[in-house]
Amino acid sequence: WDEPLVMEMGAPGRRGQLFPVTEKSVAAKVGDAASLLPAALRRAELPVLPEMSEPDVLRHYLHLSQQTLGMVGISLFGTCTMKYNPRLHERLAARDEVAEMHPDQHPDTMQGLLEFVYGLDEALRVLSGMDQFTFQAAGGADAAYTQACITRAYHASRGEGGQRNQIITSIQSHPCNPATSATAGFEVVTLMLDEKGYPSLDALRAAVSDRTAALMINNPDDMGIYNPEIKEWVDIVHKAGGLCFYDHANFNGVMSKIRARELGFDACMFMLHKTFGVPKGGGGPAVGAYGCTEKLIPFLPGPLVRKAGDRFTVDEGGPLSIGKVREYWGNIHQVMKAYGWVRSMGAEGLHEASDTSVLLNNYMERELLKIPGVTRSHPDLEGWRMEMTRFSLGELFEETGVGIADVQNRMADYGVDAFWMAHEPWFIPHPFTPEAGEMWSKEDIDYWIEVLRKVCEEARSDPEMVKSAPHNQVVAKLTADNLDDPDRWATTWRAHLRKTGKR
Amino acid sequence: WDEPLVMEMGAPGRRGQLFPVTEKSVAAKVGDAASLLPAALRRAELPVLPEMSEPDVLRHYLHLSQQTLGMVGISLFGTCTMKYNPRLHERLAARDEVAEMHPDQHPDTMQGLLEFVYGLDEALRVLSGMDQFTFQAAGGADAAYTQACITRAYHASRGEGGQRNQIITSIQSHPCNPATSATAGFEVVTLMLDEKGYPSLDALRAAVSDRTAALMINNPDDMGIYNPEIKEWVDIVHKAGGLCFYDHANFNGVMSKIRARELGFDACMFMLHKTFGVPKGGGGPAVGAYGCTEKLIPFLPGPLVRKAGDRFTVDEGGPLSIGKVREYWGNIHQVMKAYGWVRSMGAEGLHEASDTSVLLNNYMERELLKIPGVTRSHPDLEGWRMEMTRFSLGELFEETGVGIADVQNRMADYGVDAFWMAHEPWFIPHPFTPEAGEMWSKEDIDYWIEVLRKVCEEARSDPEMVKSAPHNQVVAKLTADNLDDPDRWATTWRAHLRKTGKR
Amino acid sequence: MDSGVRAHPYMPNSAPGLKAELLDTLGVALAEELFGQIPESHRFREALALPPALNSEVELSRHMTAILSRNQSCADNLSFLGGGCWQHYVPAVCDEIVGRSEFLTPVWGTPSSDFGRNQAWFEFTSQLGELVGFEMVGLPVYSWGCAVGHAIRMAARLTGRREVLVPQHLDPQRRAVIENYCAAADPDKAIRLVDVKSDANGVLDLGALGALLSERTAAVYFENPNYLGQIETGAAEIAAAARAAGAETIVGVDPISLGVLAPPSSYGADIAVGSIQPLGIHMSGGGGLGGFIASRDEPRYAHEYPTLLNSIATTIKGERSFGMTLMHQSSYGSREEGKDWTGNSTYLWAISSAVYMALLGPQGFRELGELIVQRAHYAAALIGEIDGVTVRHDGGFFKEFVVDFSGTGLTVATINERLRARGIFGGLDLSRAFPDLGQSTLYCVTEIHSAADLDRLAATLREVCAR
Amino acid sequence: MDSGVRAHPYMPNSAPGLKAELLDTLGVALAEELFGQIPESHRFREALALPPALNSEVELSRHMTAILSRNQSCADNLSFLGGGCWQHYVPAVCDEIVGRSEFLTPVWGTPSSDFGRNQAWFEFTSQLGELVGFEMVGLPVYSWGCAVGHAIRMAARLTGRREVLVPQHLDPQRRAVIENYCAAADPDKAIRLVDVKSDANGVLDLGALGALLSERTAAVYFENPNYLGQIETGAAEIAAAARAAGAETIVGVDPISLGVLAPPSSYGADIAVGSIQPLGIHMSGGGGLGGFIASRDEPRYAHEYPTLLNSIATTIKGERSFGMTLMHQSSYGSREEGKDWTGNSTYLWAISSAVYMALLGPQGFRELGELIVQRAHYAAALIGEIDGVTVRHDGGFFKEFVVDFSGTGLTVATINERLRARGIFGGLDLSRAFPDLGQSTLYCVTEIHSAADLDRLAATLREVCAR
Repeated sequence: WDEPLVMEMGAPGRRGQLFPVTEKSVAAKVGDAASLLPAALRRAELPVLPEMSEPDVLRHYLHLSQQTLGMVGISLFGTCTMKYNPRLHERLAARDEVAEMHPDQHPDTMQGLLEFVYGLDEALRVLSGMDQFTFQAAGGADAAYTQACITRAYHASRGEGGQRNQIITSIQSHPCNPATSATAGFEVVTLMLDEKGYPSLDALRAAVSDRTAALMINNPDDMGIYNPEIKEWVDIVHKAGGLCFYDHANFNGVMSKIRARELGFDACMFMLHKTFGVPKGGGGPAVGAYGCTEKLIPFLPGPLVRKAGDRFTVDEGGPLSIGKVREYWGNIHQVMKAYGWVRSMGAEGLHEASDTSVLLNNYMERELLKIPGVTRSHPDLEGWRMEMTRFSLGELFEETGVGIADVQNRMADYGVDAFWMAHEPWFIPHPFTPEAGEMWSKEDIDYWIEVLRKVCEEARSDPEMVKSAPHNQVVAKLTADNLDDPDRWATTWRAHLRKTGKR
Repeated sequence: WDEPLVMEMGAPGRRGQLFPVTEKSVAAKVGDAASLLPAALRRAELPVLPEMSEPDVLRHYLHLSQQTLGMVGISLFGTCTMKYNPRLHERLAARDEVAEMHPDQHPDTMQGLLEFVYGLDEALRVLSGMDQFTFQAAGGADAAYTQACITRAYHASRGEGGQRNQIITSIQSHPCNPATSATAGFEVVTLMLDEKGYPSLDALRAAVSDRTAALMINNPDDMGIYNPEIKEWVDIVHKAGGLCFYDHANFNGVMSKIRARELGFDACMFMLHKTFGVPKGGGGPAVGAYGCTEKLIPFLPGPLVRKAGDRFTVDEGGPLSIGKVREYWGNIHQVMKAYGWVRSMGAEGLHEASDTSVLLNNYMERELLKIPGVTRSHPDLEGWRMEMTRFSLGELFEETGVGIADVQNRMADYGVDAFWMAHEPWFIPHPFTPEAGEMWSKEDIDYWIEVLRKVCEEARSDPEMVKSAPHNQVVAKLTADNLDDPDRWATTWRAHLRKTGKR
Repeated sequence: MDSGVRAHPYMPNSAPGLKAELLDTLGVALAEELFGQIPESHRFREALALPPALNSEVELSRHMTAILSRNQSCADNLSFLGGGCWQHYVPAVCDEIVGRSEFLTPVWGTPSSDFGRNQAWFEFTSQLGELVGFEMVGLPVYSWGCAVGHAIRMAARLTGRREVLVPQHLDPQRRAVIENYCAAADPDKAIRLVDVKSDANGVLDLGALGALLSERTAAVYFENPNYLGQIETGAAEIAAAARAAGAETIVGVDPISLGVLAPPSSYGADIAVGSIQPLGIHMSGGGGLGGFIASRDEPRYAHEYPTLLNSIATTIKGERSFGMTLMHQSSYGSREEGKDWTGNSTYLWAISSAVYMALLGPQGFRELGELIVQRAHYAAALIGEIDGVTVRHDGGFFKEFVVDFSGTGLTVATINERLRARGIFGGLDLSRAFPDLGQSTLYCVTEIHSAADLDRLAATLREVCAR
Repeated sequence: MDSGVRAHPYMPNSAPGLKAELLDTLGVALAEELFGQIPESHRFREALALPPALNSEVELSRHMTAILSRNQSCADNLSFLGGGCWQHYVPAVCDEIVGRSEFLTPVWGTPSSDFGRNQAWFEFTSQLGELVGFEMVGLPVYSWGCAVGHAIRMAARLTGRREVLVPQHLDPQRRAVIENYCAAADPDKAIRLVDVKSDANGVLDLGALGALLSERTAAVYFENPNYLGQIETGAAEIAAAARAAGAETIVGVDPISLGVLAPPSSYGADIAVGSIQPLGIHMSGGGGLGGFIASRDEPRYAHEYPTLLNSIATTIKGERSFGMTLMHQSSYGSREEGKDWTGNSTYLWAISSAVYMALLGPQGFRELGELIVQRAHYAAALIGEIDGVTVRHDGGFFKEFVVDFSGTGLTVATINERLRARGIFGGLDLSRAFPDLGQSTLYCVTEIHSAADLDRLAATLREVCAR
């Protein structure tokens, strides 16, 4: 489809949605609408929106959907596990008993939703060893922010609010950890990696002090490396008076194998849209499930669900609560889907999924490293990686000038959607981080490997072709034009028209 | 997607759907399944079906869906009005109150469905002047068959069963009219057209006799020609003792303008999947709404809905009823959608739709006839055509060797799905019959015209290219290999494997 | 915008300015002028007495939902209704796929533009062929009853004979459809149905069958499991006897049984028919019906199919594609000379069934069949323990079985009314159609009925049957 | 198949043979060996105390549906709850589009492979920009409250000031979120919220506001309509005063009002924020929330956005495409040096809103706005006629208004409980959050409430308020 922008479509007078004509009894009692609105605040000119019929709107967005590759192809988007999203859960979420629920309804009228919240809370407690979960955080980063806020409230409650203003993390942690810490008004102390792939205990010992508020760390990291000293880390931070937060974004490979509690953490976070089968929606609505031990429960944002007999009740949070990080319950319909996913998997299924994701990653690593030009981070580190491995195409680039983004673009031509490269900063050149997970068949994984092999060959035989990829997508790759130029960027059609002199 | 057949996919042991393990209490009481089945009738070898996981099945059929053009492009499939299918109705049909209804439930538990049936019946009575409708026929052809069965029963009830064994129709009627008549054991008398585009009154007078059981005729026909003598036709047949059935397949152009009753017909038929906004589903589930006057009501198949106070009751049909042409109520969920469509349109909307479909067709005709090589049937017939016009590309073929099927294939390259050519037999060479209807915007119609213009130009500049079209579809056109060769045809994978020596 | 006139959302050209523009192009003032072909005396000039338009979706949605709320569904109640439409579980993926706009809304295209849909259809016929054990499968017809009707007419054409033996205990709905397919305006063209009585085990009486077979017999039609739920243990004998008499054997099957029951091809059937509704299609008040016809892939049979036949084919580039074979013998190709007729059918359901069969696979069908057989027998066992209630046949059924309430002194109607008041839809009442069976009902048990459900049924029945 | 082990439907490689094959390839006997990096002392070796798996869809579906049946929805009841989540009608086309697998399930691709989604996002920002009258719109954030939090932080960075004036009557939920965004571990970094009181008309007291404005003021935040439903008639004066004090003006709007209400850009707002939930997104128990941030397209503002910014762009072939601008200033680009943070948000809802705005168009927004205003005032008029019940403000609201039950001698809790027993969810109880308003509730009336619904509400209220 050579699809126009919706702003360019339509014709005057067309309607895609009519509304009821105001009832005569209503109009008779209150008069016309204009008379009910303060003159100064009435809209003078109607917004410049398209005027389209319903079938035309539908068809336009059907076209755009078909122009989106996503999970219809193969997507091994690392650091953000791609999962099967059971369609049953979507059917359930479409029912009035979910879609048409107001979050402020009386608890007696939302016992079903509360049961899902409580049930998932129970399951995640089993999986983490924590004592209470909240699902208010509307994403993984928001859960990190929740931790930052709780850290703030915790130390304030102990009279150390002004003093403990540093949060320690590693350069390999997800950017949301330092970013949310900074937003919550902390100084961020970032530890660098040593040759083993994680910061040394000495570096940590040097970093802690009476200003230490918390440690926020993931393990394993995105390179598939597990820090075996993590218990010592937690001890060191605890002894310094700080809290320890476990960013469990990479939970998929270790589900049922390790728990935050046994490692000593005070809190942890799971991403329901990542590990628990909830669709990502191109970037949310998401849920960062935040769980903590007894000592932090008083600080949790409300509302929380409690069970009283066979009824569920609502606890709005006590005096120490941080209040809210987002209105209401969070993305509660996604909590329902995650609950369903856990129930369908059961303990054995979770165990199997973790096994499979690690097994497949190591299979992939073995096969990918056979491709000339592919290397991995920390090549000398022995043993199996976890559910991901950080690879590099630096050698290929040196040899051919074809970079990682070129390869990504070219792979899309084969129906393979983008891999994740690596979060900033990059430690190795031209990094890439595919994640096999448990939903892709061995055939899919073999196909993916084959596509990369082929593209690497193409990079040698016809580097220009790869550099100008994609060739089979809806549109070609972007120019190198500076999108950060204020005279060029345009996040709306009206800005674009002005900047290009068309309006 | 270079998509394999599902029969070629999967791996041993994969599962796409599990079922509950038989409860212990059940197994304890009845033993294992094998013991409950007669040994001789137990299946020896499992069926050779694919073994696939759920995400793989989903993805496979998503791929196939994306490889289907249909209404996602522009489809002016004539003689079978393409309509907008409101998505609201699909949401409603997915609700348990529709999807999980058994047709033999007690009427008290299906008052909602009965209300839709009754409500649509009422509306169609208004639109046709008939006295009762049934929706049991599962397609337009099935409604014609219903007529054939009722014709049989009607004459039998009057002691003329053996005698009245001829049904008269025109060569321009839809094939289902003669075909269902023949299936019901009638002789078919087919009238040829005269120069005005419809059979003459003389031809009809010559055809009727005391063997005449019924006339089955459409008007206007697919060429957009209205037979102004239709009232006389009905009179002649009635006087000869026959019934008159109005095949209202081409109702879209005359909705609200004419009715079966005023023309004198005893019965008529509407296609809900055609005129009344019900999705076609690539060929059903469909509904042929069959309506008749008082005198034929006793012959209708049951069940029928009656209203008693504010309750709806079920009438299974009396002693003269033809019984059933299809089990139960017919495609009752589609009846609901048609009801919703009529309610959303209202009298004014229906009037507007009829106006628009005729207006657009005449606009199209005007523009299409400007394209060199395009002619229309009965070129000298004056006046506006109805909602369709029968065109011909015979001149183009003479000039270029590019035939109508080639043009059809090439148009698909531009996102325009197939037009209908003409039902057999063809009166004019290389016919085509687009139908604009009311859902396509003027821009869509203009685009369609422009594509045809362009393809006609291509036929002159590069006929081979057009003849080898399509070029931008999933696959190329079929070879001229004889698909009717028993050594080649294969309606199943197992037949194909055997015939190609692979199994 | 013109005063008060609102464009209708379904009609882009109903925007007043646009319509005027089109009229101008044609040089007419009003659309009315375009209807000049229709004589004034034919015109209907009154206002259509329809209720006011609900052209706002918010109103329409509410109106429709309010009507729907007057239904009570088999999801809200515990239902044991079967007979010719069964409550099986429909996986969400089936709904997802048939709801895709690409499959839901089109009518017909070219083999290239409709490639994906045609492949899905081919996957339907291919998988169904594996279940029934036949190499030729047509695209679906309207229903099981219609499939039987067509198959009988095929047999009559194949044999030139006009008598068909059918079971005495046949679904009355299905039978009513078949009777229409067999009747003819010209009595010489009619096909006569002859009943074969059942024996004490609820299966065909082989002796009676043998006595009725003759050189007039075009076909023997029987079902497996039959309408009373029983498995026809004499299937092979019936087919052999029919063959010996020069008749065709047509077998009606519930395809969901074919993970555990032998395919009709294995015991001598010539043509298999049945319903596809159990294969991933919601009941929808009977809107989920669809029928199939399958046979050996021999020209003799192929040339009598009334259905569309979607064949694997090759493109000019050598790719695999799909196209219709033997189109000329359809009514589209030959009008009244065609084989019966065809038209819009239930092709969307073919796709749902294809998805269903692919999801289940061989192990799924086996597992499902075993589960159903066990649960059905469990239910029968519990019910049979109730005073005055008899399960007519001592096993040998698949998912349905006959329960006779004659011993309770109550009618089926009374019992079902009492059950309904307790949230249970009892079995199908057989007492009117088959007085020989007394106050009997046909109970249907599937994978949706847990042991707890069946326990509840038994307890409730015990309660409502008590004097 | 191994004895009794069934592959899980979500995991193609859990077929026993396949898993063994993979293990063989790696030369390990058990997957367990692959976890060698984890010290034994870290391992959790107990059985997970989870309930048994419901890995058959038929069981899972039933289990989930049974739980859901314990909810009572605003579809089954007549609800007047609003506040921060509103029951508007969601056109079926919106559901259809966001349910498409292509949009529903992916995470992120390249500008070429995700072209369609990026265009849909651009159509979201472009249409929302037309509604609010601003040229720069970010991709959505979690919620309105989060949008306000970010906007206030933007203003603080822009001005270098740390005090923000906010309305006294602000949604307590939204306020709780804002307070978190303004607090800081390091007290020097905190932003102080200062309340501006309302006047008798329920709008900001301009005198009080003027007195509070100072060179410390980073921004004035107000809403239009405000939390109590009133239209801020002094919007232009407030913005002018803020500007005079060197402060930014941040306006929170309900975008569904913008067919009839002036866009914030027109009365001097610098930054507009609000909820996108009313624009075609189901409430879903609060799961339908999403927030937006918009402003003039000036580098000064652009460089402070924490959101992703999806810009129109050009491909090497000159085609139109889309890409992210100013990515370096996000947390992905700059970790703790970035502007606040970003991550997964509510981007699927951006698509639903884009569809919604395209369906409505200018006339739809106008018509909808007029309908809501009229019905809300009608409801208020009826309610105001009930003895002891007062509508606090005499008009000047959009879709919500405050009803004070103090005169009935009953608490809001009691009244709402009585309403609930009659199938009505009464307005939001304001009595705890705003004791100054007495026994008040916030009633929300939208296009889903017909005149008959409002008549029923009034009649029922009259009944339950009677002594």
